[in-house]
Amino acid sequence: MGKVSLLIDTSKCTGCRGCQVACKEWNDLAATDTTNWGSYENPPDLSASTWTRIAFHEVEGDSGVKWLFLKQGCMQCTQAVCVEVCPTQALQHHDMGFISLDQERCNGCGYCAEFCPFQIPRLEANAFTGQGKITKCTLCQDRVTNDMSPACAKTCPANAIYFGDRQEMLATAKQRVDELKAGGHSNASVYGETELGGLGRMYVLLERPAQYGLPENPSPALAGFWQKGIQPFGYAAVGLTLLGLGFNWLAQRRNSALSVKAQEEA
Amino acid sequence: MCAMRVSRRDFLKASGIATGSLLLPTSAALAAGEVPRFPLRKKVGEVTTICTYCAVGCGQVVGTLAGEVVNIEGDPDHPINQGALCSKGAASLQIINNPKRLTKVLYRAPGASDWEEKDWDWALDRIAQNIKATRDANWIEKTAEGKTVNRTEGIAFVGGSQNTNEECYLWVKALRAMGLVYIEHQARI
Amino acid sequence: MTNHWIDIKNADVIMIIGSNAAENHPISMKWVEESRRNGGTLISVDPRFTRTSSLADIYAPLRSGTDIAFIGGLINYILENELYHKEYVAEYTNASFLVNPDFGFDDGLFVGYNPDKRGYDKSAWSYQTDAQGLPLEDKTLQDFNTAFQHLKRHYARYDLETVSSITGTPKDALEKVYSAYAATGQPGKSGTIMYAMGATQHTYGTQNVRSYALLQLLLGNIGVAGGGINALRGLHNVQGSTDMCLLFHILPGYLNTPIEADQTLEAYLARSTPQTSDPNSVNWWKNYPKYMVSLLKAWWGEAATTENEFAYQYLPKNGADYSWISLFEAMYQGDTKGFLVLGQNPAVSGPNANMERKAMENLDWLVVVDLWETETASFWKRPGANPDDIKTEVFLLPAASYVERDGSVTNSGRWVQWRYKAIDPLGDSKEDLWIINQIMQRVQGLYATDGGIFPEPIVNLTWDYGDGVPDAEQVAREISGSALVDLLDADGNVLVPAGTQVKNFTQLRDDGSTAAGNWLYGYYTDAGNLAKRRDSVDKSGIGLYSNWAWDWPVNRRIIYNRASVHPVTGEPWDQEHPVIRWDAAANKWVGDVPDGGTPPNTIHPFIMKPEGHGRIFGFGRTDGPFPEHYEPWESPVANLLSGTQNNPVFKIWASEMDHKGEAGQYPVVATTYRVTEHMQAGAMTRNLPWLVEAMPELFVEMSRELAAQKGIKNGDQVTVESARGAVKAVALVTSRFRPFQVNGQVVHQVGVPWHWGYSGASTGDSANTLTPHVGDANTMIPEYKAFLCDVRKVV
Amino acid sequence: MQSRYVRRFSASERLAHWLHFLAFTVLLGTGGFLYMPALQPFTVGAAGEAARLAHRVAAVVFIVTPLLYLMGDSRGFLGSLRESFSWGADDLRWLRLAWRYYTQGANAEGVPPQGKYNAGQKLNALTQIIAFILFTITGLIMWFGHGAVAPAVFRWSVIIHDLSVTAVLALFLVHLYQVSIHPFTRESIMAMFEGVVTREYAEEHHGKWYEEVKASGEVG
Repeated sequence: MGKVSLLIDTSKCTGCRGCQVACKEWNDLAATDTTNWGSYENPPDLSASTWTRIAFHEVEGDSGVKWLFLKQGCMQCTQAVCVEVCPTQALQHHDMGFISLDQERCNGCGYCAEFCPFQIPRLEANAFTGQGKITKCTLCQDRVTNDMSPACAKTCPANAIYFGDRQEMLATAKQRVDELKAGGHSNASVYGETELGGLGRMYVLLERPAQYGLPENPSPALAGFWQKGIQPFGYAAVGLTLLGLGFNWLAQRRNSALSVKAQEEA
Repeated sequence: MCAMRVSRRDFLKASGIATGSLLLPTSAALAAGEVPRFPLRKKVGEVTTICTYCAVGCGQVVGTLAGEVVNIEGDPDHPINQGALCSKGAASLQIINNPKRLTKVLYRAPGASDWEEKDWDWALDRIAQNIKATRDANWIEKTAEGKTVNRTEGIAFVGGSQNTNEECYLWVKALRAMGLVYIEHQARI
Repeated sequence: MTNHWIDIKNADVIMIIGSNAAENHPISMKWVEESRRNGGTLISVDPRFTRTSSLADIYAPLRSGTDIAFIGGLINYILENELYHKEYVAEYTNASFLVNPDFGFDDGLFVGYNPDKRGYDKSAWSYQTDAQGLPLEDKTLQDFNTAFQHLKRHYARYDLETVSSITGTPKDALEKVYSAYAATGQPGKSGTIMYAMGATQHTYGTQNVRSYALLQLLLGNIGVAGGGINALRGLHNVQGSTDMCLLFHILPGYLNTPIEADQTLEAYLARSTPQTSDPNSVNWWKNYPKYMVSLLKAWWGEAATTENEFAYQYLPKNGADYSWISLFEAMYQGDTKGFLVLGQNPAVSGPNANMERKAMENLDWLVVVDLWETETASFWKRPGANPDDIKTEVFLLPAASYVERDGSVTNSGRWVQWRYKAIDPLGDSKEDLWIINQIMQRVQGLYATDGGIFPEPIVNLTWDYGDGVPDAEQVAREISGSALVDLLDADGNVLVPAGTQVKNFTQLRDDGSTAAGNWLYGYYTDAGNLAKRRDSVDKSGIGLYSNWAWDWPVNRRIIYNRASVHPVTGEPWDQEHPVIRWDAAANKWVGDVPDGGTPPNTIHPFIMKPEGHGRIFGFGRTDGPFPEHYEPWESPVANLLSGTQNNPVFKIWASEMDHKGEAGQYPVVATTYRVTEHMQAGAMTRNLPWLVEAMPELFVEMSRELAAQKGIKNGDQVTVESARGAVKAVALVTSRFRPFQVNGQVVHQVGVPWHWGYSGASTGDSANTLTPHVGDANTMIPEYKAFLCDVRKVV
Repeated sequence: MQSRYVRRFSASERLAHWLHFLAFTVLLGTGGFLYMPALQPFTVGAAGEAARLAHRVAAVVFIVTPLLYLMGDSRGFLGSLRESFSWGADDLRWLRLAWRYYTQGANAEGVPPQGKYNAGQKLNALTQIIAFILFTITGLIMWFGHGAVAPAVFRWSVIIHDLSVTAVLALFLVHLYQVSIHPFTRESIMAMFEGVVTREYAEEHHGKWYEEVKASGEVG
């Protein structure tokens, strides 16, 4: 079956934060204590109890001020670093194209949180024992595998969040970007078509990704190095050592036999 | 209770519309069990209502379990919001399940520094007595020029925009019958 | 709204002015986006660059309180460039009517002004009429005395330069807005105006709205799909509570409250029922007696007889303005002893809140019905108050939430929609119907047993809702109306059998044979409860959804829709978005429920006006037939257009707590507003953790320039102070607010949301401690949206 | 009468060694769960949480043991440290001829006599010291640095931690082989159980040291 994707059209987002609250409502996530820090934006970051939120970016340009809103959350990468580094398979590629999370399997190692190029998964663990479970947007894995839209997509008042077949989402995104460019938004682009093998959460951006705080060229960073370099290297090093020791044992036995023989001969 | 039941089929059918007319994975494929499913966290909703915030009048579905509300989300069949809700509407569940909700009649005696709990009967009787006493003591039957006006300016009323039409109507009817003229509400301010 | 939410999608141009729809009516953006998807243009006019502005194709900043200058300039632009819908203006509006030659205007004042009374003698604000009393017309619009020529002369003064100097809007932004919006004057094009409290909360708020109406009439945008003048109402049933008329001046269905002069029903009806001698004018309000008598029968039943004027004398007669501000001024003076508060929070929402809170200290008793312990309920223990000194007896009654009771609510598009009870009320909380039923039964009981002054209206009141929770549908049936005896048609056939619901208000009668609590609300007929209808299929093609719920009046989704078609042919101006169309073959209208079902070219479209025409010349208002720019009560600048600084008509109060701020001490313009995440006075949102998390604290938005001048950094704690109070808030320093260039002077503006108070989970100072106790000249809506303040950093 | 044995490790040295050994093996095991996909069942859910907790407990022992040793027996600790850092021509030569030493024995041709630790042991000790420092720093970063340090710092910590374990594990295996399997050297394990080695062993494998011990008259 085909992959699904979210498509977030930032040119339509009103920053109402319906998605932010609907996510909490469906997933039973608690509110956190916040203060106004000179912005509409709150909570100030994703967290164990905030899986999606709107980041507000005020940008001054030649044509006046712009207020850009970006819905943050799991990018559902095809080349998913979190899945690669997860030792427990708590994070897995789901057939529908998102990264599912089974908290029962998670042991709280937090590698996914640290290796994610978008810093999406969050671990709120006991500082001493390290005990905790990873959290992240699962694309409402219970809803989408039961024929429903994710809570955020369903609740979006402005039709800024689409959900559906990824190829169709991509076509919609490209068409929208063409429209925006024709309307004078020369920086409009699709984000997520090819990034990390293609994201299951794509954006239509009005401005450059950096203006929304998105990495221009997200990469798995050291995750590949770790998984594909260091670990095999470790096995090789240990294997070679054992091999060396084996040779050594054989060699000394041969020498010992020779020396015994020499003594006998003497 | 006479409640509009939303069939699951209708709900699912319409939830596609709610996402900007797009495009759920075909239910056939899912029904065939091709992908792992996760059980739904909660009941979506079976009773319809209208959001209690602004006057767009968005439809909501309310999911209940054992007499408690477990979920409120947008009504996908509703032509205005098509399943959508803003941050306030999406937070509606916390209106119902909220420790700050009043659950007792509270009374503050003149000069008292705190509330005390009372029962309804006591409070309602006392309110009715107050209304009568104040109305009768502040009754204007005629103006200085002798025009019959039959009103009281001693009692004022504000409110209603949070109420249903039927509630507003009964209040208006009762208040005017009691001779009140200071009747105002949110529409003025 | 003349139109409705979904209809926004049909608009070619959308002007959101005096509203921040994206933040306060977020779902409306679904339909704004739909319009834009089809090539529509979105204009946002706001002092501050808002979440709405962030989506707009054109953004124009304007200084708070200068809408009339802004729209006046647009009217002038349209007239100068002849961009108005000529046929529509000539046929459907009173532009062609000749105005009394005595009418005039000079230096900000219309003819007839009396400074001592702060009022107008409006006798010269009238039409010239012929012997039959019909207005004289010049369809060429060229006569000096036509309303059109008056209009032209009036707004000729609103040239681009002057408007820009008043509003502070850059000229290029003005031109962009004007040219985009004026383009909707072309027949077949539509423009809609979405407005809210940014328009109404001024001492000339009604005239702000009038200016929009005028504009829409000129462009032929009233009655058409994607047009209209659309008040985006704030609360889920503020439309219904207005229709039910929990307001001092009206009774259910917008019937006048009797005043002292109305000593008899006859006098009352004579004053209230408009007359016309124009056979083509429907003059709908000619039915006034039917609606009033039906109301009286609904209320007093058997006790309402022809002999006793249908119990008309049971109704109190108003002797003054009893509107909100007056109410609290009276309370402040100690004239009010008892106070009933139903789901409302005046301690936070009323203007000059310090005064309104103080006023409540004079009460003997207070009853608050609410879901929460509101600031109003706990006013006696508010910061700074000493409960020992406050002798008010307070009852706080726990009410059921919206999913704990049945009933209908009416949205801004007049859709009456049913809510179903999902669970029982929490704890000891009770349904509102139960509460009012219990109170009224007990009051009735007291008067029945103990007697008292003038008990008849109380003991004779039809009040038969049982002892439990009253059935909302029973009340709905009473509101909608029924026949008390068999209603016969002209031939003597039974039209409506006794005891059954009437089809709609056209079956109501003035002889006591029908009862209807609110003639406008015919939502419960023999077909059942129409508010429950859920047919989500739209057959109209323009999103009317005529079988979803029920819309007043008579399920008409777009009102004044007879103006959406050509007067002679009945063909829609806009063939793509026909609201109604005359089907000559079938000899009937198809589409929406027409405003009058007679064939084309038989009636004037504006059936609620006795002359049947939209009023370019609008003599009904207290403060002038044309909107004229005045400055807010508190303003840092002089009126550039005339020597009349303020609206000359609104009432100025003079208690010791009614202070006026001067620009010397308070140089900064301030406005109040709402944010998406909170509702009104906040009880419904400040107690919800998810919403508090998203928007935790009171803030004040200001420009970088003002912040620099005041030494304020983003995130600083600051004090905002007016002549009436001060609030502490977090400074939100932003490029979204810009200083205004007003006639060569820099005017700074700040904005404060008004949701906070001292009760609930998230507390903070109330912005309404800053706002003045003055209101609009017509409606008395307070001037929340433009007043003076100063800001300083808390050190 | 001259004893057959020469004292090689004090009780505190032995205690420290075995504690460290214990901690290391626990760390190795629990860390390995995260490292090796084959061991995944041990990492999932509660088992994994327990493993991670054990890793932390062992890490504390691992870090604290040398410090306790330093406090309890600073002379011995510093002496061993000094020994590990003092390298001479014989050490380098020994290293060149290490294969000969390990296949033909300490008396093989050209293998120079060694001090208390031979060059291989010194190399092991140095690696252990460096790895200890890296383990501690990167481990603490991974333990307490969640969300506090830049992701890159964390990521590099994981990599350095793993590289360190690779190096240490290789030497650990060699060490284990030496003291338990290799016929020439396995006798030396006695030093870690009883604190002594035979005079013959000392003379043969650590000639220089044996001479020093003899000269100091401490040979009991």
